[in-house]
Amino acid sequence: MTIDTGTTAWMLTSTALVLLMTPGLAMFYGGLVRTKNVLGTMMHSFSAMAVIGVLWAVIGYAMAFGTSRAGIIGWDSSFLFLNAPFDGMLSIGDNKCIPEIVFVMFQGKFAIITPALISGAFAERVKFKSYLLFIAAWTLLVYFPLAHWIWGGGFLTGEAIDFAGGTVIHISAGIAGLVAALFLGNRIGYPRNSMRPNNLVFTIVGAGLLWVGWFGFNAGSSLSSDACTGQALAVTQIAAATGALSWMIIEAIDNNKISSLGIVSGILAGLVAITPAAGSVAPWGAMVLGAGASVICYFALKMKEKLGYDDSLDVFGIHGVAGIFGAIGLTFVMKPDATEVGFLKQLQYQIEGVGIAILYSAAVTLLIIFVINKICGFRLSPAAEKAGMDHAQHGEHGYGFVNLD
Amino acid sequence: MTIDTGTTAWMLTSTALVLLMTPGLAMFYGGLVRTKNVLGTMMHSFSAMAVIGVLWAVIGYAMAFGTSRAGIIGWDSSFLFLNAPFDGMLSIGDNKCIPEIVFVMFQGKFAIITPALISGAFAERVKFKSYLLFIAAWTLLVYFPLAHWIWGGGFLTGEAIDFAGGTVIHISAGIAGLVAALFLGNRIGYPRNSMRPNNLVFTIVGAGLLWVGWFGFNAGSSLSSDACTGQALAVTQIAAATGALSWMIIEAIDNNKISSLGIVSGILAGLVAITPAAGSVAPWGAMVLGAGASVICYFALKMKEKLGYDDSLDVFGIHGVAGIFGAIGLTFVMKPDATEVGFLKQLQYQIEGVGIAILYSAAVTLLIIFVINKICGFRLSPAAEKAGMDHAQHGEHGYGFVNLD
Amino acid sequence: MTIDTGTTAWMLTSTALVLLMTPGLAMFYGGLVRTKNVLGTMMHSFSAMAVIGVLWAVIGYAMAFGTSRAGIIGWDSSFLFLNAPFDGMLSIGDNKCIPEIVFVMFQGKFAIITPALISGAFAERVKFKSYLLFIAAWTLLVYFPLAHWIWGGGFLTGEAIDFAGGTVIHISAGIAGLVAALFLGNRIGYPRNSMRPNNLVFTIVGAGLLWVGWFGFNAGSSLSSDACTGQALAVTQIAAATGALSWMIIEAIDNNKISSLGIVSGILAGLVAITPAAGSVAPWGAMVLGAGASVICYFALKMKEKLGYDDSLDVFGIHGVAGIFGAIGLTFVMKPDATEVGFLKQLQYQIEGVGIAILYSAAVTLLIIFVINKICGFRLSPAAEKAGMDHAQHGEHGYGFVNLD
Amino acid sequence: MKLITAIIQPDKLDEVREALIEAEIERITVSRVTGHGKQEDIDIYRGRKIVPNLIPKIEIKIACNEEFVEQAIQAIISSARHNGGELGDGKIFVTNLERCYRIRTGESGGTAI
Amino acid sequence: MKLITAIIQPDKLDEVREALIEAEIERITVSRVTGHGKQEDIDIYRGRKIVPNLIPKIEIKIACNEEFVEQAIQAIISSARHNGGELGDGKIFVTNLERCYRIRTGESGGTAI
Amino acid sequence: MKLITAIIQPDKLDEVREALIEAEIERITVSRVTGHGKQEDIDIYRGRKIVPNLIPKIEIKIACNEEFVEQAIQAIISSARHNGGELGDGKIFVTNLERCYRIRTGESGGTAI
Ligand SMILES: Nc1ncnc2c1ncn2[C@@H]1O[C@H](COP(=O)(O)OP(=O)(O)O)[C@@H](O)[C@H]1O
Ligand SMILES: Nc1ncnc2c1ncn2[C@@H]1O[C@H](COP(=O)(O)OP(=O)(O)O)[C@@H](O)[C@H]1O
Ligand SMILES: Nc1ncnc2c1ncn2[C@@H]1O[C@H](COP(=O)(O)OP(=O)(O)O)[C@@H](O)[C@H]1O
Repeated sequence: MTIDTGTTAWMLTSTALVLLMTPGLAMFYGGLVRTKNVLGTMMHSFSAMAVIGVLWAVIGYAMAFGTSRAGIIGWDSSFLFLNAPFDGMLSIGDNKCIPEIVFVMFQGKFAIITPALISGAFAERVKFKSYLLFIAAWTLLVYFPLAHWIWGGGFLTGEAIDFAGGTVIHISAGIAGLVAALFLGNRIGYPRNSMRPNNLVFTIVGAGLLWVGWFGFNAGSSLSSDACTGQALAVTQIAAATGALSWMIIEAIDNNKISSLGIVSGILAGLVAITPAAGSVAPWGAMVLGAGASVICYFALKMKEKLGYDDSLDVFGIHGVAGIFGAIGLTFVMKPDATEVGFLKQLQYQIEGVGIAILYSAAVTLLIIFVINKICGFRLSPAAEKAGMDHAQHGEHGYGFVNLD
Repeated sequence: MTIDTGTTAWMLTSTALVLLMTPGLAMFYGGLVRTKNVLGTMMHSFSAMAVIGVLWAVIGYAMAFGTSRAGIIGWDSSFLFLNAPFDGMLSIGDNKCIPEIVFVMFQGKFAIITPALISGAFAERVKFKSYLLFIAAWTLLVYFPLAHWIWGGGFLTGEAIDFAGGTVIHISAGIAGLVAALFLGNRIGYPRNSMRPNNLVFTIVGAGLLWVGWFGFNAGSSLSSDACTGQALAVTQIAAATGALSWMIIEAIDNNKISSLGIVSGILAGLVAITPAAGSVAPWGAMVLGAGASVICYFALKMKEKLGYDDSLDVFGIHGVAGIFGAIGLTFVMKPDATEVGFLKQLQYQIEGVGIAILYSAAVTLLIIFVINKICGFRLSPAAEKAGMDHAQHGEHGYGFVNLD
Repeated sequence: MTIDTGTTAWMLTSTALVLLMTPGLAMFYGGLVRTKNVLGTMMHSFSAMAVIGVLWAVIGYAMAFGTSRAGIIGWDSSFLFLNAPFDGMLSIGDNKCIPEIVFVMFQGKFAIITPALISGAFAERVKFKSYLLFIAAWTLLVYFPLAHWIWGGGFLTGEAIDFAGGTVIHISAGIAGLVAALFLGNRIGYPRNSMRPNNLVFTIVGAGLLWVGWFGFNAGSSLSSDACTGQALAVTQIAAATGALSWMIIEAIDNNKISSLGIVSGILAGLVAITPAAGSVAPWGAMVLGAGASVICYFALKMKEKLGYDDSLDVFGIHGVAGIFGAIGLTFVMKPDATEVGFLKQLQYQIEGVGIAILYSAAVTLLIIFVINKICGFRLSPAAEKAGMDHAQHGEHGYGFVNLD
Repeated sequence: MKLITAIIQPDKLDEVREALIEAEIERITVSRVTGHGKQEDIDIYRGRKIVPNLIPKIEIKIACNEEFVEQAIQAIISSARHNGGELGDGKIFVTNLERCYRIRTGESGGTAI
Repeated sequence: MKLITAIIQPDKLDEVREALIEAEIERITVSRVTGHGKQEDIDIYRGRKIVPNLIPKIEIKIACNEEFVEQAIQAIISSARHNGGELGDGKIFVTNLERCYRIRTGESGGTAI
Repeated sequence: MKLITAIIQPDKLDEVREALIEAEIERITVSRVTGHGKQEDIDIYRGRKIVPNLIPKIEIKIACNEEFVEQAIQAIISSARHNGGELGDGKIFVTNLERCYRIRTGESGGTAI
């Protein structure tokens, strides 16, 4: 077996691109909160790079991609601290291989961004140290098992199609966000007071970086550098563009004004919906998924207004909803050869996968939050919440220039 | 024919890099306008990602790279919705190929950024919906044909040297910008009131992203991952650096102050000038083009002051002028083996190419603007222009933190 | 010999990633200074792209990687203006090669970022034109020789392990910064008045870009696209994450508050420490280096407080200290096969390398500053320093939107 | 007519506005200021504690007729206090307002407030 | 001497300044404020209409001698109106200015204005 | 009681604050404003010199009892001047302050300053 330097190059690049998504997410979320919480919100993303970055190397890869124990969880003591995988090789067919450590790093980035995604649901109101505990526990108890089940040889592997993590990442994070938002309750003053984004300019650039990074996310998930990779990139691009265009049209009809936050919300909805499907659909299918995701997310957000809960940055409303839509919807638009078990069976697999992810993520998330809340409290004190996370918890101010130097 | 995974990897990377240019451009332009228009200006770039992203997949590739019909326009009904290209292969010589869909996506990014470039010329004063119509029509009627003529097998293919789009992209966009700026007239208060950049910090970072993205733009255009690619990257780097250094020197002489906007203007001038030439010059040639572009653009901007028209963000002054300079100037500094027809003939080809692009772009742009203006008006109402695009058209404010949350 | 397109692709990508670090650094530094100096600080990085970008192509590569003259300096007149290297090939073993020009460009980016790093030490108080002179002279007299000695065939090549530039880049820049800060003296008002970051939000994003770019920096330095590359990327990632996590823990213990600047400082400390070691350690070694670097840098910064000198953005405190720690510390945690000369001998080599870099950089930097100061003055006039570099020197304001348009 | 200028802590803005509305005072002008008083507010910079000289505050300006002055002041005092009064809670200044015009209509005096 | 404080809409700043200059009033101080009055200003957030509590405004401060007060006020009123007067067009407040100093020269009183 | 409003150059803020502290005036409120006076301040935009209409300034507000007014004014005038007085150095305005309240304690009058 020889190393395929081309595929290795693309996988290295994809790893860098997916890493770029975390600062991108920090910008996206950071711009949407109020000024007094901008740093704290960005730290939710950056601290995930630190905590989960270490956790993944120590134990995560072993749990997700170690030898499957009864289909429930992976384990290989030689995988701890990446001992064995550091020098391993991963066959990619055709007597070619890539270094296993590249795959480890690529997957590690997914583990980092998933808990960071959740943080948008309870933005502006949690204790930072409890948050750190939460993401560590959640990744250990929810993400690693789910990744193992669907990708790592667990009991769902080979059943549900989940090309780049619609179920493992977006649905699980979306549901966890919803549960956390409901458990923790609304921000003080929500929805009575208007809570406007402190820096939409920043949010838009963040969305741009997310789009760029998503090419690594989806096209990297093919573990190749060939037609399949190009196709994954193409449908990602097309779904994002269609999602954005659709959201613009909906807004134009509904409001007569097209907003910048609308465009980027459409981009995200399209990107999330195509994530599980990036290996299974043709361009027209990507358009259907992108457009559909925008429509359904738009109305999901309207529904949230009515229900009045405070999923602050719409983690469930975008990632959860578009993730579910994409995972199930792909069955209706996939290429004929994308499944070997036929439409109905595949639909069943997809619904099963989604259902399990929802139930499992909801249950374990609730448990984790409940325990952390008992031990050290999860929600900020009202005084700290009013003063803002940045000053109260981190002793900093995001925009020094607004005040005087 | 086997797929060359290395070349494919670089083309995928280039696609991501060129995509990054559009957020980069949004930052660059967004920082230069006044606060009240920052979001609207960024949306000009982001909406191009949506509108042209879809248009390219539906019909654009067919028109630009379909079988040439009499050298005028491409067409293949199997190319609609990328049906055939999705699974196609593209030979890159040596019995090697890359997936055609990768090339399609790479080229699609060029189609996106071109109309976004134009938007700087009529910044701060157009209706968003008319703008959307404009970029769709302009891409259909100007960009796709031009791309076909010069790259896609049309009547100029194989004549004018245009490595990465000096003519197709920068000249056509620069001229379109000039025509639009003249047609629409000056912003209210220009040039009497000073209209200062709202966020130069942002503009500079945007220029940094443009430089990085340009590596994909130029070095990706070689459709290879070998010496030719490396050379294209090298001359791009050198021209950008020389352009920046030259602009700094000119400013130091002319004003005794070197400005940050000067450095980034020089970077852009150098990058634009090297774009058509990236496959044909040696490092010293890149230096000549970079330095020359800065000098000529600097004086073009001074001239604009005198003439008093409002090419707001200097689309013509930088992209148009440096593009023309690069396309024609390259003949004087190209490597001996860069042409097979000799200096004089090549110079004629270059001038022809530039002339046709100027005339065609000017004429059709004027037509499109005229028609759109008749149908639904292109320019904002004075009240909306004074209030700012962000609030009047998009119902948003870019920097919430400047006001109170 | 055939070109390995995969390795070439990764080296091209790495070049783009390392270029991205310079805008990243501009954001990082730009956010940390006071509002009135934000543009001037960013220009320190961007002007390095211009000045060193040209210098490298003209003469730098010849001096660093030309035929070694007595182990002291490289020289090949055919290397001037990159004449010969433009078409050369570089063997990477196995009868494979990559285009030499790609290597030239990759290395050129290192030459650009090194003087830009130094600029943080004397932020907010130097004349821009003197700064331009300084970086040109410093790169010619310090960087090119050092790079030659350690990488280019000079008298240290093959002795000290310096995978991606811990000694050549971080130690030399850190020491130069310290010398310059001591020579130029404290900013007016330091440390009596609080000088708070104008835009931490920006600084954090800059750190994110630096992390992403560092993948190119370290993993590109393997000049390959195989297991060694992946390992370099992996230990880079792990050291950064561990560095960040460690800094968070120290802050939590020492202050009970975890700050965003703390997280990013930890990221940088980890990245710097792993730079020389990226080819020699296993994941656990990366963790040790990352954690150790954070601890030692944290206390180095505390020490600076006590001593009262004004290394404004902690170039010595982070790059110098972590660089020295990494270069020497790697001997204690390296993989058994990382050295052929045994632990003690290698330790001696490392200490020698570090010592020579420190002495040489300190001496020559002092000389350069002294001469420049004599000729045209290095430090800003007090009036200009109080008014701020942006307005006094560059005639610009970073955040127009804070005032009125 | 009087012009009331109140300096308060930023996190109290919403509460003060609500209290004013209850006191039937609906028109106000608000701006960001920074202040220096007895309060200290510690920030952290790379492990070092820094005491900024100037702390962000909010300034509220209210023009009102004499009969509303007392209730406006009471509304602000009671809503702007942290836990019954902490350092940094702020100040209220009252100056005389000689004339007042509504730009929209051009009318002036007490009805233009 | 009087101190005139005008709250106007941001888009009218240029016009008001020009009108003042015509009225021979050249020295002014301007700042960003946000205001709450009768005007409503709708923003959109993910499909939802939000009515912000505070709307961006511009505050202009002019110190001037008695004889210029009337023409300053007239200049502002006539130039700051949208279409003959709309909600949100703003207010003008006049207070008494007891003393005035020019820092450059140290001179005080009417000539220091 | 008087309310002193000083408009100064941004780079003089630190010095003025120190001078005030020496004059035993410790409580102040500061804000960013922009001003237009006799001073011109040239910026460069792509090779073109632009004269902005409005130049960044700092406004300092001090409420103080009568006996401190004179020393406050002297402290500002002497510390805010560039080289003995340059265009743009700024102005000081003094108005009458009728009432003053400390929100923390609710006390009013001269002791609440
Ligand atoms: N005399 C004054 N002049 C101007 N501003 C003042 C004055 N006193 C207080 N302030 C403002 O009010 C804020 C709160 O004042 P502080 O001194 O903390 O209150 P206290 O008087 O209750 O100790 C200060 O930050 C400052 O902005
Ligand atoms: N009594 C007042 N006190 C303080 N500010 C006021 C007052 N009345 C109006 N303003 C300011 O003027 C702005 C415009 O007021 P608005 O109520 O829209 O005008 P109108 O009185 O014509 O309805 C408000 O946003 C507010 O900033
Ligand atoms: N009459 C005034 N009304 C309001 N602000 C003023 C007045 N005069 C001066 N200022 C403020 O003071 C600043 C400095 O004024 P300037 O005209 O440069 O001083 P000088 O009177 O010494 O020429 C101006 O930018 C403006 O903000």
